[in-house]
Amino acid sequence: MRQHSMVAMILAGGRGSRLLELTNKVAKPAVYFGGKYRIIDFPLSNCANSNINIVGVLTQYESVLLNSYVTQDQRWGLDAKDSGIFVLPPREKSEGFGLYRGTADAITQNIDFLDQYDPEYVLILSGDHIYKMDYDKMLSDHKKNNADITIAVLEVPMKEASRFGIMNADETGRIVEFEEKPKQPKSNLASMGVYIFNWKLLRKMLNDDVKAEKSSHDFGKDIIPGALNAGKRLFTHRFKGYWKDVGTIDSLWEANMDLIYRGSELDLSDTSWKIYTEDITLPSQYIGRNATVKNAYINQGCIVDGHVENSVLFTSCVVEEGAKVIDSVLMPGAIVRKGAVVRRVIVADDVEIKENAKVGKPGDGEIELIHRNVHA
Amino acid sequence: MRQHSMVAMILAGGRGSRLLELTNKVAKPAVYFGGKYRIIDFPLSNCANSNINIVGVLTQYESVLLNSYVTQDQRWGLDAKDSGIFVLPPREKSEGFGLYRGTADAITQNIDFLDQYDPEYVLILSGDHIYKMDYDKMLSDHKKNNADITIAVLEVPMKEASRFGIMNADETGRIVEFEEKPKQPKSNLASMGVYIFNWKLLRKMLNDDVKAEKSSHDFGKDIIPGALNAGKRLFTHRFKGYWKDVGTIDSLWEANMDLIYRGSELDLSDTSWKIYTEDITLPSQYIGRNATVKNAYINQGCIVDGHVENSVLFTSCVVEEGAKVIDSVLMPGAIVRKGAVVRRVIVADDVEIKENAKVGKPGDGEIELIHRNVHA
Amino acid sequence: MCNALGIINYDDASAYVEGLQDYRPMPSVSFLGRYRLIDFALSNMTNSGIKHVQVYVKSKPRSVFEHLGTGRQYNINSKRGKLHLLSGEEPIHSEIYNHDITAFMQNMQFIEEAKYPYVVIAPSFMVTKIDFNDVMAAHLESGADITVAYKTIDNAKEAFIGINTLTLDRDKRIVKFEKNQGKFKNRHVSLRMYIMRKNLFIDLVKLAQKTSSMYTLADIIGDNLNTLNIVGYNHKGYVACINNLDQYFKANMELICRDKASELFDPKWPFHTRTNDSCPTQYSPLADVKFSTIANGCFIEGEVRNSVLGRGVIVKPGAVVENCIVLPGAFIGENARLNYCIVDKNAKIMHVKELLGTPEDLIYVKRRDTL
Amino acid sequence: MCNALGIINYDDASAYVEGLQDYRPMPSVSFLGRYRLIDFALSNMTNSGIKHVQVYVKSKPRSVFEHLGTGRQYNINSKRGKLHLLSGEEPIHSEIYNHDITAFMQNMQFIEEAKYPYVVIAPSFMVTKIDFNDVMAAHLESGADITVAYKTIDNAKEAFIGINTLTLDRDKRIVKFEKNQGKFKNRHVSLRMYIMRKNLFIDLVKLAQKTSSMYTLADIIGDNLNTLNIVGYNHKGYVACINNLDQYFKANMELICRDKASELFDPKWPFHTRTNDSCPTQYSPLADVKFSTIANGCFIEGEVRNSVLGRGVIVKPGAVVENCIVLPGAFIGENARLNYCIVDKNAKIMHVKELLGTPEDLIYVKRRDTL
Repeated sequence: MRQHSMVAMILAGGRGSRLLELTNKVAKPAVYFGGKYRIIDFPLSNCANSNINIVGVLTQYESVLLNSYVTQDQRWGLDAKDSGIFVLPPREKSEGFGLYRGTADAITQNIDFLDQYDPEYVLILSGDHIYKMDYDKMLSDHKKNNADITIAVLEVPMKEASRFGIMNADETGRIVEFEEKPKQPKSNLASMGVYIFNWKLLRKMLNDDVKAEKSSHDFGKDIIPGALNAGKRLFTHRFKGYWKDVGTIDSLWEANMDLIYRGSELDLSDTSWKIYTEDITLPSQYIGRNATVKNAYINQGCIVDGHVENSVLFTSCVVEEGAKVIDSVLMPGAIVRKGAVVRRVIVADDVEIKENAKVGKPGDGEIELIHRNVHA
Repeated sequence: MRQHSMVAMILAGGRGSRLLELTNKVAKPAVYFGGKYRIIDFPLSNCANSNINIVGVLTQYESVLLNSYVTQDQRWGLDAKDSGIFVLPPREKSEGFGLYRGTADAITQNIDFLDQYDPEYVLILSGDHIYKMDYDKMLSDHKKNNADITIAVLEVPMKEASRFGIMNADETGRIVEFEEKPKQPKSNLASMGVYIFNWKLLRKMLNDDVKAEKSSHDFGKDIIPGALNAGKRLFTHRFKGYWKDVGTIDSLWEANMDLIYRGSELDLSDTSWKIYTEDITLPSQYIGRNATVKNAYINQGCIVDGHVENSVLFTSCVVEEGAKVIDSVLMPGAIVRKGAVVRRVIVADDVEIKENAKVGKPGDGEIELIHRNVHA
Repeated sequence: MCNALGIINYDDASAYVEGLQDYRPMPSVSFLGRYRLIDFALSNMTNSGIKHVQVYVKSKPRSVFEHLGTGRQYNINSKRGKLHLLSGEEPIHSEIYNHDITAFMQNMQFIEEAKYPYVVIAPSFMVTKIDFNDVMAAHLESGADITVAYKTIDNAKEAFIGINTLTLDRDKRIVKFEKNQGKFKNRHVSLRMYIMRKNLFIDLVKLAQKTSSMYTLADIIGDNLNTLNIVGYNHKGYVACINNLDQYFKANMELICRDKASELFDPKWPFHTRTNDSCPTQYSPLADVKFSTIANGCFIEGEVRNSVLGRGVIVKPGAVVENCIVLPGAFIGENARLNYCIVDKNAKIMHVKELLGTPEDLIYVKRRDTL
Repeated sequence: MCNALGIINYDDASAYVEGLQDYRPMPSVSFLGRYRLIDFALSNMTNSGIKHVQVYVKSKPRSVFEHLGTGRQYNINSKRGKLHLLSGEEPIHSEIYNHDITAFMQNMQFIEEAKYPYVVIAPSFMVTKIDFNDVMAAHLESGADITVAYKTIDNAKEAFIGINTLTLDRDKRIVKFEKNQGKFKNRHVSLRMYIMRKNLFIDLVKLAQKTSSMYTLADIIGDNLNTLNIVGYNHKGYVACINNLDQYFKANMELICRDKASELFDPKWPFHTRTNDSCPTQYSPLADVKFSTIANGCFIEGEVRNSVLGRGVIVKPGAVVENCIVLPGAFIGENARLNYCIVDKNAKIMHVKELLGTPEDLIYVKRRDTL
């Protein structure tokens, strides 16, 4: 069946500890973003919109919520007969039990899963990134270039290039060199951690890698350089548009703020490339008689009777009369009581800012995460 | 929502090593049974038919196939908005990683999963057993008895009772004593490993058990005896009907044979309690000009032009002209070529019995498992 | 409540929302920005544990089919349960014969085959939260042949016009049905929700057909007040009877208010609907919104007061939307002023700058119209 | 093939399966024991990668709605793709106006809104395996305005009666359409499958309506052989044109044969259908079955020869079923002898002991009948 010519594998095992208490009980891909979404909605929706039917999600750390979240594959339309989202945690085998030792090892341990579908191509994704991308177009490039491996790249400012894995490509887009976080970058094309592999080749490389004693079993450190050295055909696929790795509280806040300007590159109102997420059974948002709402991004179920400005309100937040929410992100169920003032913070889900309490401060300092109730 | 007043947890981590090569690459609950089913279809279908919407499946050993199988929850109708089948393997937590150390520990490690649904009752099941049971009726009993724990029991022949966990109950059904494999059984009411717990009580018992150093973290060995000692209200729920634990090749063969007599207690043609399974896209079975088919149970996609007698043929088996299949079970895709004779065996999936080859022998000896192609 | 077949009955001539209903049958009329009317009746049934629901659709079934799908979003198990959409399968020679009894007769086979001893019947135009387990419990306790849910109202002069009022004796037995002509203020009004044994229901349907080819279910129940023990069930709580455009408007408006809304919306009793995967609503620096209910996916740069906005509505700078119901996908252009309007789906107010209705004289803008 | 809207067209007057179709429209006619006719057309489309399919249903849409559901079993992604069931939304004044052009006009909005440059049109009564990617490739290569799939047959005297035959010039351009009257043996016959730009399709539909209110799509295409470049695509492989009861019978019978069946059934090109969760079929010690196709869930204690048995058919001891099509759920009682019969769904042969038809004179037993 041509249905499964490309299977996607999403690496979603990361802990994301720089997101502090937000990842205490959930893995990073399950962290909330954008008023109603979780981060992993982006790669999953991209897959659905790119006509990919089979998606494996490789989990490891605190995955109960993530597992039960992605398993509901109808959210992304991936519930047709020959479609599905499959959670792939480490498991016990007759030869014993092993955690995933690296990104490549996570795929190696699931070769049997991929063999079930016998795809021609495997798409490797990260569960941590926010972007809209048509993987089908990338696959067209891959085929056109007769490539062994295609790596999605994005232009970054030259001065930031040394924070990324940098691809040096010739004029045809063929990669001639790969440098992980180079001190003197030769180009500004950064790898997005999105790879298309010919499955037969990848299968062989993984089976070799698992035996290599010095390998750290990582795509960026071992598999890609190895393929380059072996003279394989590696090509870049240029991505233009919004892309963000929300690794810290600051960058998570920033990415949310990016949304409140219509005309933002990440336009979530574009119906030709919808981002799908959990279907919430709640009435529409209510804006009260005393509310002032300016420059805000607000989701269903919210009740706003106070002042909301430059802020993102997730599902079911409450901002009472006289309360002020400025330059902030309120995660689902957050409550800001009468007279409270909230500024430049992320309020974690179900946290309550009690009457007349004040959190955060103006200016341009670091963004604070409020993860416990705050009293005046 | 009253939807989730009872959540089911299916223990499906067992390896089932007495099923030999059948469980080399799949966990026991995923082993084939009954012409088109897998063993775990039975508890899952029972749940769906008993109006249970949320089912957790606790996996550990070789679970890729089992995970991707049960995740397709539309097979059991459990794909409504607030329904779902959730795979729960061991996972990494901030305090480290641990395999499931026992049946009770598997639940303990998923208390957070259960807390998401906050059920009143938790139903604990095994993924290894073949039977049709209305858990809703069992729950009615549980409520009527105002019980803390209800245990489904079945009458076994007295002489076999010493192989089971035996419940000694008073005339009201209240359990006064529990004996694991007693040498001198006082009753013939054997535990089926099907428990209903009040979730609050179980939650507390599990949290205590995890700290108990001597505990083996097992329902039968620790939790149930502990609850009895603590004076909790434990009641039996009498089950009548077909029940089988297919732990060995012989018992798996027997259970399959039980099906070829209509009027068998396990009537799979009863449309009021259907067993749901994978939806296979294949045409109907074909019985050829030279076929003789007597006393057989044959699934869609089979092509039979030889002699089939007292046998169960799974999906897509082929029995060529002049071949004989007697007293046997052919698992999906098994092929019996011209002139071959197959007797008293289980032929594993996709195995081919080549032309004129002979496997198995008449009589009443042990059933052989044919797991590799056989030449004449 | 696994022992009852749910039946969502035809809207009939007494319920008609002008304008809106030209494009869709009653069950798919948009309500409160993100719902369709049928969401309430169907969620009440599935939340009550009813597994098998038949929805009777009078005409133009397409929109209902697409909205309901297989019923998954209402928690109907696709294997054990069933959502059955039924409409007249035979051509109807005249609209006067197109009523509930005809539809039941034409689909009698499916009613007979359903293996439940009871039926629970409800219409799609009564917006309320009701647990049919409670009605069933009352039904079993009273030993009635039929239990009819009713509500005691004090605005019968304006609302529930054309709906039967009940006269009850002291045992709650219904002794008289009378159409509400709007003459009195305080009445007990039927919610057109019935519980009875399925066999009795079938008998009544057949009897109705024999009696007159224009008889409805309500008619035949009315005929049998003496022969059957028909008892009222007093349903408390919010009910909106959406049987004309004014009541449609009024119900939308009054549910903006949190106090009213909280009588209908209870987190433990969710009203399900089909998701549209809209993003959150965006308020520009120019937005000025007060006392309104706003669905997802809107982009608001203008002023909105005392209004209900459906999914994906766009309000451009300088526009003023007051006392309006704006259905999904509508566009309110720059500087347009709307008051007391109902703007249907995907309509565009581009060129006209003023649409000023009054509470007595609402302006209705047609679906996909560009003004 | 993500650039085409799929349209499964009305059956029209040239396709009518007597008896069976009284109870259901063409798309839901049972075929080969476990399929419905529409499974073939729809699977061909979704297997070809078409994401959005409109199915036009002439009348009695309920059974089609229930069979297809949301299209999930045909691999239509419920978010990105769409299965749209359409039927005439307006009352049709006379059956002669109830044809495909009327239906397209009434649903023009949905055709216009679909964002695909091409349309792929196919009927539900042609049973075949066809990859529309191949047809599209030929269409693009030839530069034709319309590509019409056809088949070259040598049994035009019996089959494809009433279907258009084509005359092709040496460039495969179609120069003439002519109804097959059964006069000749060897013909090129239209499969009523068309590929063209959506805009051209819309223009043709509008033109047809202007030309005559009885014009069909085939008519208007026939009118434009000179003005448009209309090219044939020679489809090889098995095709059964199920446009009357004899052809229905013949197709079922000939597909018992493995060689024929393997021309249609290819593991890489699955025909999807709605599962019924039937258990495997059981053969008793008394069963005697040869050269037959048997669906799941049957229980066979009698003799079956050269027959097609649907799901859940019961054949009691002593019964003999020969050259028959037995539809799902039928019951063949003890010692009943059936030859050349079509037994419709859930019919019961209890009291009658012989039903002996002939190849020329098939016996049809009505749905749910007890004989």
